[in-house]
Amino acid sequence: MKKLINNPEDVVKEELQGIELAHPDLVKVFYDPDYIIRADAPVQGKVALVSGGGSGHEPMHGGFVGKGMLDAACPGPVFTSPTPDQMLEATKAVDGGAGVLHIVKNYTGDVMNFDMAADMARDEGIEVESVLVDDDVAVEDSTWTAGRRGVGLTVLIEKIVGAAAEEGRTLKECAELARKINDQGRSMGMALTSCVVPHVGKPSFDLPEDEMEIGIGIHGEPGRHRIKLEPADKITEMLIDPIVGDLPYKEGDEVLLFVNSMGGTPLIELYIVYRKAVELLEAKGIKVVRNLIGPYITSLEMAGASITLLKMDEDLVKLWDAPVKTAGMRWGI
Amino acid sequence: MKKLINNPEDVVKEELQGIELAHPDLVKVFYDPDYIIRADAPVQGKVALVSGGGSGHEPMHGGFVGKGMLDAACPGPVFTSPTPDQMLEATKAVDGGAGVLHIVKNYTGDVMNFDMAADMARDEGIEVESVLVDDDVAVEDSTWTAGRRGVGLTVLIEKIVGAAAEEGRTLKECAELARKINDQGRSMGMALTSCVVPHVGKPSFDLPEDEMEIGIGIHGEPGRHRIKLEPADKITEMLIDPIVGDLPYKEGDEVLLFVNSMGGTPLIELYIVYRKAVELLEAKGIKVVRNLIGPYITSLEMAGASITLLKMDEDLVKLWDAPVKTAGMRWGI
Amino acid sequence: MAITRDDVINWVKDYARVIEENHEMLTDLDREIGDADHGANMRRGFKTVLDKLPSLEDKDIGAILKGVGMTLLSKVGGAAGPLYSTIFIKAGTSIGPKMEMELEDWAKALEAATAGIATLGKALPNDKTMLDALYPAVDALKTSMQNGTSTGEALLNSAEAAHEGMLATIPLVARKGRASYLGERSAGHQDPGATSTYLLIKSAADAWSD
Amino acid sequence: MAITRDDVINWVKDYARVIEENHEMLTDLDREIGDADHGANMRRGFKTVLDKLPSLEDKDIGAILKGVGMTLLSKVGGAAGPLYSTIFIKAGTSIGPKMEMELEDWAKALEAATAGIATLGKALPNDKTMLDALYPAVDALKTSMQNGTSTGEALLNSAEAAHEGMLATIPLVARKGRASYLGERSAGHQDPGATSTYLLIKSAADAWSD
Ligand SMILES: Nc1ncnc2c1ncn2[C@@H]1O[C@H](COP(=O)(O)OP(=O)(O)O)[C@@H](O)[C@H]1O
Ligand SMILES: Nc1ncnc2c1ncn2[C@@H]1O[C@H](COP(=O)(O)OP(=O)(O)O)[C@@H](O)[C@H]1O
Ligand SMILES: [Mg+2]
Ligand SMILES: [Mg+2]
Ligand SMILES: [Mg+2]
Ligand SMILES: [Mg+2]
Repeated sequence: MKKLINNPEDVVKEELQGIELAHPDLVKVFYDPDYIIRADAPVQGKVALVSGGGSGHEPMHGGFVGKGMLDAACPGPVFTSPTPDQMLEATKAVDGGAGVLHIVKNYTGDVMNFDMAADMARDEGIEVESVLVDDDVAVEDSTWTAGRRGVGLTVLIEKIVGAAAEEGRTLKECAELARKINDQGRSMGMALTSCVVPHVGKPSFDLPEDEMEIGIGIHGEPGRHRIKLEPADKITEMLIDPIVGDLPYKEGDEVLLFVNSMGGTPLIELYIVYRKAVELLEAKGIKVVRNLIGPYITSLEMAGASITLLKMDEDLVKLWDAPVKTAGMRWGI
Repeated sequence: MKKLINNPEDVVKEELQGIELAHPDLVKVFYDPDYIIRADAPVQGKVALVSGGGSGHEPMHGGFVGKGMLDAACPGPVFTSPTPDQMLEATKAVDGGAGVLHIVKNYTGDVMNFDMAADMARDEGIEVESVLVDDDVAVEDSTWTAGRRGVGLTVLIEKIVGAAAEEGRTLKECAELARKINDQGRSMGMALTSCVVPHVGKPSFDLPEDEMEIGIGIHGEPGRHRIKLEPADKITEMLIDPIVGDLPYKEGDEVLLFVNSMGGTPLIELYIVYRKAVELLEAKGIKVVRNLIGPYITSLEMAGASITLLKMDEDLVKLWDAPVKTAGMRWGI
Repeated sequence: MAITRDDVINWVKDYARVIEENHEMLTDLDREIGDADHGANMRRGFKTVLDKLPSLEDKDIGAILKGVGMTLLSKVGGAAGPLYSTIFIKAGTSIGPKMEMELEDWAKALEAATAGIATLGKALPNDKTMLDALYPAVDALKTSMQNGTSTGEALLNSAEAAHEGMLATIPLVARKGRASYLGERSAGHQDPGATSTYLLIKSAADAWSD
Repeated sequence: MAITRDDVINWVKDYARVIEENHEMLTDLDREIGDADHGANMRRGFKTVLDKLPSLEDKDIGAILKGVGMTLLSKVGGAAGPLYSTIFIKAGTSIGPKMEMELEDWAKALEAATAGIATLGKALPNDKTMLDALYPAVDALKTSMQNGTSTGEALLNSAEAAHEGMLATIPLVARKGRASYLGERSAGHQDPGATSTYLLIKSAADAWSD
């Protein structure tokens, strides 16, 4: 295993120490239970956004804590959902009296732990709403299964709803907005290489030099199927088509196109994918009005990319453009 | 070779097309000769900053074109210096009458090509100043050799001098500022893995699973020496000590600490390195007053990191904090 | 023959040891069809349980099990955290403030725990989860009691049943948990959670039969 | 025996072919001690040169060589771009508007080119660069002429000398160019630029001897 780490057990703690040292102007970091909050939390009268999940997806979620985005993030061990006590402490720390919105990616562990935390917080008299993100079209949706995973769309929800909360919208409005975005957004990802979970020390899956995984999640799980390598243009098509067909996105739709690196894929390749994605969407009469390109929701050092489409409207565009000041996403301020 | 690309020959062209599609608000892209300029270039009365170099270092330099940073970037083929005609066209396109500053990383090819371009531009009546960046302490400095490489400090020079130009400083002042930064900044890098140049298709060097390269450049060249893997804390020490000892940085110095990913190393590891770097510097009485953490000057998908230290003063801090609006670096606007 | 508070403590200690010995195997199973952390999660949890045990040793069985459950909830994370803490909390609640329990108490407790998991995780039999080890274990206990088998026998039967339930997960296509994301590709792999659950039942049998 | 304009064109065409055949080898040498692009750089340049040649064929030798040099300057990039364009431009300037040249013109041209490279790159002999192939080639031409050797002989001697100069770069520690960053580690590898330069001299000998 080749990583710039010390003891695998200390990866998350030492990362948090780095974040604490690097961004005192943006965040405060707490340990045991671990959570990160806005430096100016609680913001009185503002709906507070709390998210969290396993570590290894940086900059998500800790890098998205700050003005215009999250009020708190709860980092679990690498790829493992955090625990209810972390979420409870974070929720209490950021509640500004207007209620707290839990943004939960749809994984069994995340859902169970966040549900318990929400109940505990309510018992302590805090108004909590939870929204589930499940945008991964690689997984068939069914009431008989765990359902779809929450992936790239999570980043967009945290940014847009964060702006709405900053604007003074109510907890109910923020929750509805988040659910609306979840309804209008879809994602799919692929991997060229596996990642290595620090405490495991070997690749989560073994991928031959001439093969790739299509339909992967963000936890180093293998994808839906494994096929021979293809050129970037073909791969982009393999991601765009299922996404567009699923909602479906229609001619005349205006979308935000998010091309994400799984961690090890450099920017130069993302632009090549972005180029083809725009070409494919335009051919379908779908207009890209906003974009995000870079490593925002990753799987450690995995090489690969994911594409997220979000159907936009005036309100969403305005909220997307609103100022945001976090370590991982910043503009307008 | 596992990459999200099509024909290796088309990597740079297709990347530029992606940038053109993604950031029309920030830049204009030209082809044959290839160069990227600010969307609002030429800015009348402002000193224009032009840089460039081989591709494969994204976001540098194309991602740094925009308000508060570069006016133009000239991308060569992967790891190959661009040609004088690109630099000449870019220089002519952005000259706003206040002269043009060429920011040149100290590589034989870059220097020769930029020198020729500067001469041609002067022949056409454009005032051109050139500054060389050579901050890599891994290379001994000597008049008998090609001298030190320009690496991480380039990013900081482009940001800070970009702010100075935006502020209305003269060509002479901008050039002096750039040289001052170059005098006060030092860098060193290491690699956990090699990178694969697209048209080569195999690793630039072969590194066993238990070894790393110390003192690498940004073109997939092997480093000064190859040693067994070490924990992140030890590696950080191997980078910090030669840097601090070289200038040298002294007790009481205030510095900007830049922890850079070579491309394949994820953010979670950079924060672990940052944490140790701060600890080591504080032990030496050196105060970190600003920082930059992320993949800003890369070698394709190479796993590894580099550290850059820049001695700061009031003026440099003010210019660092000044607004910047580019695809690769943005704040305050 | 009754199961005393000390027997319960010894069971928890023994299971912590079993996890320490098997965490890599569990993580490896999870690597195949999950996210390669089940062993690490269980290990983190039961290491802390061992630290906490001294403060529980003078309590009644119900309190001990609930204490273990609370510790797991705040240390394990993932799906296993809430699930395993539910097992211990439900079992503890079912047994209540006893200093020793009969086989019947244990059977009721395990049934309550199983019901708790089913409610929390909304999984059905053959969804390729822990439940596929738990249901057979509970059944085995009940039938053993109806046949008047000895406590030791009954516990061994439940462990045997859990073992078969664990193996039966191999051909299944997962419908719950991370493995469900693999669809058909999840078939042919043994469920990590069912495996750690079998080890839990087995550990009780080892600790209590003789 | 004189070297005609057509001979010069054939030389350029032959060298383009040689590069096409050897670009992988050149890039591989550069991978060892540089940045793995020398072959790709030369190939990109001479592909374009071939496209441009028709527009040069009716010009004099000086103009043809300068035309080739300008094309290389705008296509090759890296260090090799300015260096190789200097070779052709300096040589072309030295020969001037001739339709055919004598061995002496060629010797003078190559000497001028070598001086141009030395000025541009500030390298000295044994710095492990192209110069280590060029200097011996020029010397060989001169001595051959003093000894009144035939044009063909002289050209073959210069190629032979360039070849030895190229091999002599292997043990050297680079002091110029990217290889210098490797310090001691650059020893034991043949310089890519010296190699492509030997091929250039060799190609002239092949194209012009008899
Ligand atoms: N809905 C569910 N009901 C019951 N057990 C479940 C459910 N989802 C997952 N599990 C169990 O949890 C195990 C995985 O635990 P673990 O790997 O620690 O958590 P995570 O899946 O969050 O990484 C699975 O092997 C399965 O037995
Ligand atoms: N200062 C110099 N003087 C003469 N030749 C040089 C000098 N620097 C480099 N070279 C030659 O250039 C060759 C490398 O060319 P190339 O790889 O195409 O450019 P780059 O080094 O920019 O990638 C070296 O092998 C060497 O022969
Ligand atoms: Mg997990
Ligand atoms: Mg090069
Ligand atoms: Mg797991
Ligand atoms: Mg080279």
